[in-house]
Amino acid sequence: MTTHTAASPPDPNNPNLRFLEEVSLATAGVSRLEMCIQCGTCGGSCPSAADMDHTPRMLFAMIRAGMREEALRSNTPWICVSCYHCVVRCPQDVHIADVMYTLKSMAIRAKLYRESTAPDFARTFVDNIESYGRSYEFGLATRHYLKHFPLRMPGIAPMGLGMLTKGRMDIKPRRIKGIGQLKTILARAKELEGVA
Amino acid sequence: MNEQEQFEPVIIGFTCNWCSYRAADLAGTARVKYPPNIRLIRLMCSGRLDPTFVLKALAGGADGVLITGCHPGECHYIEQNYKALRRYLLLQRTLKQFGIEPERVKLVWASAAEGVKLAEAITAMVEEIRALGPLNWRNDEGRTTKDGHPSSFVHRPSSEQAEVAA
Amino acid sequence: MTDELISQTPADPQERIGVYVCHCGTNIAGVVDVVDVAQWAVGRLKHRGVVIARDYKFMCSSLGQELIEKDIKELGLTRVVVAACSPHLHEQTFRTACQRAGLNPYLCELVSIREQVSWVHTDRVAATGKAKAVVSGGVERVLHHQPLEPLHVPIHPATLVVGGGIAGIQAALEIADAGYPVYLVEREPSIGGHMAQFDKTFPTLDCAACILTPRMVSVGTHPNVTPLTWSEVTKVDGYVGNFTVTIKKKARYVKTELCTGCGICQEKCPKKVIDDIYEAGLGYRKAVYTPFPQAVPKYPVIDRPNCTYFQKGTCRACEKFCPTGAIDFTQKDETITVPVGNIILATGYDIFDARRVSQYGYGRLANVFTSLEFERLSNAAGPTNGNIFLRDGKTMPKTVGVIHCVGSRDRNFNNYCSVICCMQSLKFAHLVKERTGATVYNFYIDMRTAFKAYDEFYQRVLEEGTLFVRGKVAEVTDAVRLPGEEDKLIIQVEDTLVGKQRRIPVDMVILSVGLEPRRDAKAVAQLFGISCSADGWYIEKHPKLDPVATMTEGIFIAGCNQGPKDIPSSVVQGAAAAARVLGRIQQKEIALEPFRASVDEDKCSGCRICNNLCPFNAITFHEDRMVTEINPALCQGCGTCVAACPAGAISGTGFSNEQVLAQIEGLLMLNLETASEAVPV
Amino acid sequence: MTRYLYYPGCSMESNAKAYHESLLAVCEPLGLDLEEIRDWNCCGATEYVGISLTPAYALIGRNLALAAQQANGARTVLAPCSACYLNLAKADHYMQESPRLNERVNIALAAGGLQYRPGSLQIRHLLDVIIHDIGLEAVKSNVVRPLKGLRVAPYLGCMVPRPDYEKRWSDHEHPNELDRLLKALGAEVIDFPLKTHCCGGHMTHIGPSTAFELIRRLVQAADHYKADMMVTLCPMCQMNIDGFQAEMNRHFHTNYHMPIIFFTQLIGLAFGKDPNVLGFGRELTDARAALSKIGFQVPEVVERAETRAARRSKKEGLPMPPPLQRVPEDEEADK
Repeated sequence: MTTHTAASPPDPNNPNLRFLEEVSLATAGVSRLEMCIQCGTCGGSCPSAADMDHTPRMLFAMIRAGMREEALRSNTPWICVSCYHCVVRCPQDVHIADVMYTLKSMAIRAKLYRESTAPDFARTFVDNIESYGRSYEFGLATRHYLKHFPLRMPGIAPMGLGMLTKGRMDIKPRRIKGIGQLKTILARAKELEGVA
Repeated sequence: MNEQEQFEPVIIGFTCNWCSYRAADLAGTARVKYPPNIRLIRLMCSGRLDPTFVLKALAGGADGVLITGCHPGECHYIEQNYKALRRYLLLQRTLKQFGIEPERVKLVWASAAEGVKLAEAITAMVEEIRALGPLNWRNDEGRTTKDGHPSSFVHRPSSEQAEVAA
Repeated sequence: MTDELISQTPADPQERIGVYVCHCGTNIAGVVDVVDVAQWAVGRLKHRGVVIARDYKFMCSSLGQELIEKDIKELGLTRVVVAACSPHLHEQTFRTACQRAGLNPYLCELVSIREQVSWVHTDRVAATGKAKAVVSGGVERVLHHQPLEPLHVPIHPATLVVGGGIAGIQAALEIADAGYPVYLVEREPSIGGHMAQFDKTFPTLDCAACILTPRMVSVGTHPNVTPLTWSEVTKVDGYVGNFTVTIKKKARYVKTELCTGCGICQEKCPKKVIDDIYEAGLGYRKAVYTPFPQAVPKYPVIDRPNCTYFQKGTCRACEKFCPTGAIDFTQKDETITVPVGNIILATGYDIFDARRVSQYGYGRLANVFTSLEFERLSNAAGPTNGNIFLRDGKTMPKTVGVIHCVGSRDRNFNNYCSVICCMQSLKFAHLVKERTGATVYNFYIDMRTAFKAYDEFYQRVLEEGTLFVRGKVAEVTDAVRLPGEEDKLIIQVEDTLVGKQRRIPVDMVILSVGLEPRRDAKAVAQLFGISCSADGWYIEKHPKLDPVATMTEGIFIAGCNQGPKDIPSSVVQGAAAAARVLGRIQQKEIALEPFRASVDEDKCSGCRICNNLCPFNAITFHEDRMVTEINPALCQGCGTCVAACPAGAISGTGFSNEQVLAQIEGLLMLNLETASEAVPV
Repeated sequence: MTRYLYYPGCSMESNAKAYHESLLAVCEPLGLDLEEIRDWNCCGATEYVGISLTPAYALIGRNLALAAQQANGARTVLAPCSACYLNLAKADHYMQESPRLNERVNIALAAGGLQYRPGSLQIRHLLDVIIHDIGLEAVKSNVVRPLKGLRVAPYLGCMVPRPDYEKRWSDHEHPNELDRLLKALGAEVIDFPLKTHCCGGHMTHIGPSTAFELIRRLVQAADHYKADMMVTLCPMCQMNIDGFQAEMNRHFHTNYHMPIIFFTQLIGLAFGKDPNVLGFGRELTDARAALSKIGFQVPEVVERAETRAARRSKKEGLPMPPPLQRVPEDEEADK
């Protein structure tokens, strides 16, 4: 697949001009990002667009323009709720949701996204999985809400209590038997990804 | 002949007058580059492809044969390319029986607009055949060259150059 | 098969071959050592009959051609090989040159060393080597060429036009006006096509009926035109100049010789049917009907599956009230055959089924309309008498959204641009404004207003205050989210020029749906022996230089069956196809390339393997003699039967087995190996 | 009984226990033989892929590898949770599409002594299996207590009908499968326009105001259509709409009360199962009032005016286009 960065003067020393290609390569499957015709189907379909810094379409234009920093600082990928409305409606079959995941991981690595709630939530969630092999809602919720939403605690406490009393939340984590095997697999995967 | 020298396969390509020959023309007009190892023959339709042609080419020293035609459903003779497809599949089986790698014969659909695609297919095929090595399958009726190598002359543009110069 | 494998090209030193290598300025000479190629040809291919080889700056120039002519005359050349550009460019040029010098034109072979050598390779040595192989292939092949004469077939002066829309009407009128007979076949009860459904036509806003009806009348009453409505072509036999077409005339159940078109039967018929075709499903007709008042011909038809008498055995209201006794329930379908020389297909298009884009709610949300429905709404002869009303049939919308590109430019549906939608959407905006004063939004991806006076129309609609939003609409919903959205349709879209998502409440949504090939386009293509693209559009002989001819001689296409287009372009194509046909008719006969297959009856074993292979029905089997015969006028020269014949009884001129096998040998330069033994160099 | 490899996913053991319990209760009458994948791990939800690609797919890959090992003839992995279903399906799909990803995931798996050949399993959602393998006829034949009078809003959420790699659903926007199933159970099903809209996903935890707005839209629309309850097939959707409804109401100063339960719970009721084994009562937004309509003992009867949206008479105005044929004729006739 060939991808081209848009109009900017060709400067082989400017890595930002390869940004689109870079994003494309880091995405699962074929991203088709270079096929975007800027029609706005994604931005129109997005249920959370109102809270985004940029609509997905604008973000793609920025990627094309090589605006690496601005793109990775955008809150847009973090507001994406993975509803896949844009994905199935996109007239060019761009794999928008997957590109959003790619941008999140690139932003984490480049340490460019300033807001910490979303990355922290993801990190804690993943840490739990890496330790137990299963998600651990009680641990996740208590840790996350104490750190990021202390003011929500009074409001959310009855719900948490309800979840506990109605048997919908375990206080202790569940651990899979093959956690050692899983850890080995994930360690190797991280090596391959270069994030070990 | 130097063993280290890169093996240059010879490939005969069959094209149809309406799509793939025009694709080859388009590759030219657009100056798309591909290796010179392929030599094309124009037929009116891929349906004209007699399996004999392919066997003749392989027996005569070609290392591979590329069959090309209009995309299924776009044949200018309505549906004759489907017949080419059927013959191609049959041919692959026959080749296997002869002990020839079926990958030496390829079928590629290329519309008149797909010059780049055709060029890419040719490039890929040359590399594949290069990896397979020389075929050396031919009937030998008085065909060996002076150095005793059955296909050296045909295969090596460089040695051919030398011979002409001589 | 084995025979041919071991057979060596018979050397035919009797032939005298000239080889001409073109420099094409530096186009070829820049990469290929043309001088070396020429010297090599005359040196190494001498034993193959090459008596002269020349290189020249531009072989196709008149001086270059004269060089060949001179050699033919002075050196007595019997074969010519030109190594230059693609045969698709200059094959005819060099054939004509040979002919001028008295050599049969088919004894000339043009091989490409430009498109297939110098333009695609960079290594001079390798490119020169390949050029030699290509020349050698040409020399071997030309040895097996035979002198051929073009085929001449007479042209029947009548023409069949299939499809009575504006393209077909135009074509029929042009030919009829020139004095030749035309059969105009239309499967609906009236000619007129989609254009008859429209209200206004862009960009001039002429009333469609006002400009179309006179044409319909002219073609319907023209002494040279036989209109065959309510009819379909069922079979096509024969070949260019001499087709025999079988046409089914469906029973009208109305004696046309008695009917005066008074319309009383339609008034009295008790059975109301939703009119899916002419009224786009938005209005009703009766079981006996003419689709619209200006229909040509004026005679109605009885729609048998919906007629109470035919279904239940009683009623006959139409018969009772008909003042001239024209109703005839006993009529049967009738089949006629007509001889024609040429055929023009103007079979039109279908519209994209908007229900497939489920997020736009068509079919679920009442006030979402398609463009064709809107044409009927705004048409004074339509179900609302030209009032633009909501689906309730009485409320005028205060806000209207027009959505462009519905089903077009979308990989989920059709990837192509439907060409007419931008202009039709602008027309709708104008009509809504003019008739209702409503606020109109147009939602577009790109505004495509190419062609004369189109962009000016866009300017005019801008001036009128239509609000344009650049963005492909994401969804149309009736789910209320914000105040002010109650009882509205909400259009949710990213206004891409603002960079924000907007929700725009409207009363009516018009979907500007794209054009698609007719649902039966492939079957029709097969019937006439022409080809379709994967989408289903008919393929023209050349996309630029031969847009109305097809690969099948004598069959032409016009209008939207070749791809989406507007009325002016359809009319142009109708006229162009007519001009091509008239040219044929006036020549009285046509010369065909003599590349045809023929059967050697002595070799034919009567196995019939080839019988079903021919897509042009050129092959017939003679039971009496147990041999197969190929009709040279029907044969298009594809060669499939040649390749299939197990007895080798079929040969194809121009592309014979000998020619191709020899070319293979030449390309592999097998002939060089025996050079020293065969003929002393 | 048809055997399926069963991937429950973390939610089924915790917040979506009601889903799990009711599913197990209806397996037998539905003829489902579920064999749990041994020692399965979390699918990573929507979080892991946003951190790094290969580990996220290796995490899913372990489940696929375990399932393939255990397959023994069964090729279908059945997942009741939307996110799990999508993650498993997506990993299989992208490993087929991208040789690079496939290679990396398998190198990682090999470190744990596992391997997975993409395409060797079919990943399917529970609803798909019920509709297409079991069939509505079989469902109907088990209905002993039709849910007559219960007005439900079918709610699928996002990740089951989209992106739909295998084209198993009738539509991405307005699929009819859940509607048809609920109709087969005898319920009154509204044409819920937001049936595949988003519940907010994990945004309830990271961007609450964004999430509350999405929850409000759904609850408001269901209320607008006078639904007694929403019916879902996704643990995340249930959790957000059920658990966060109170907080959402406080956020917007609204007073909605829209219960949401799992479709398997309704299947159980219609099949005459004891409500106590179907996980009722675990919901935080009380569903008792709604259930009282179909004859369950509840403390107090909540009256609900049966005011339907006025329908346009068929004869009036201009005709509508017929629906695109997606539902088999015979089923339509049953309505």
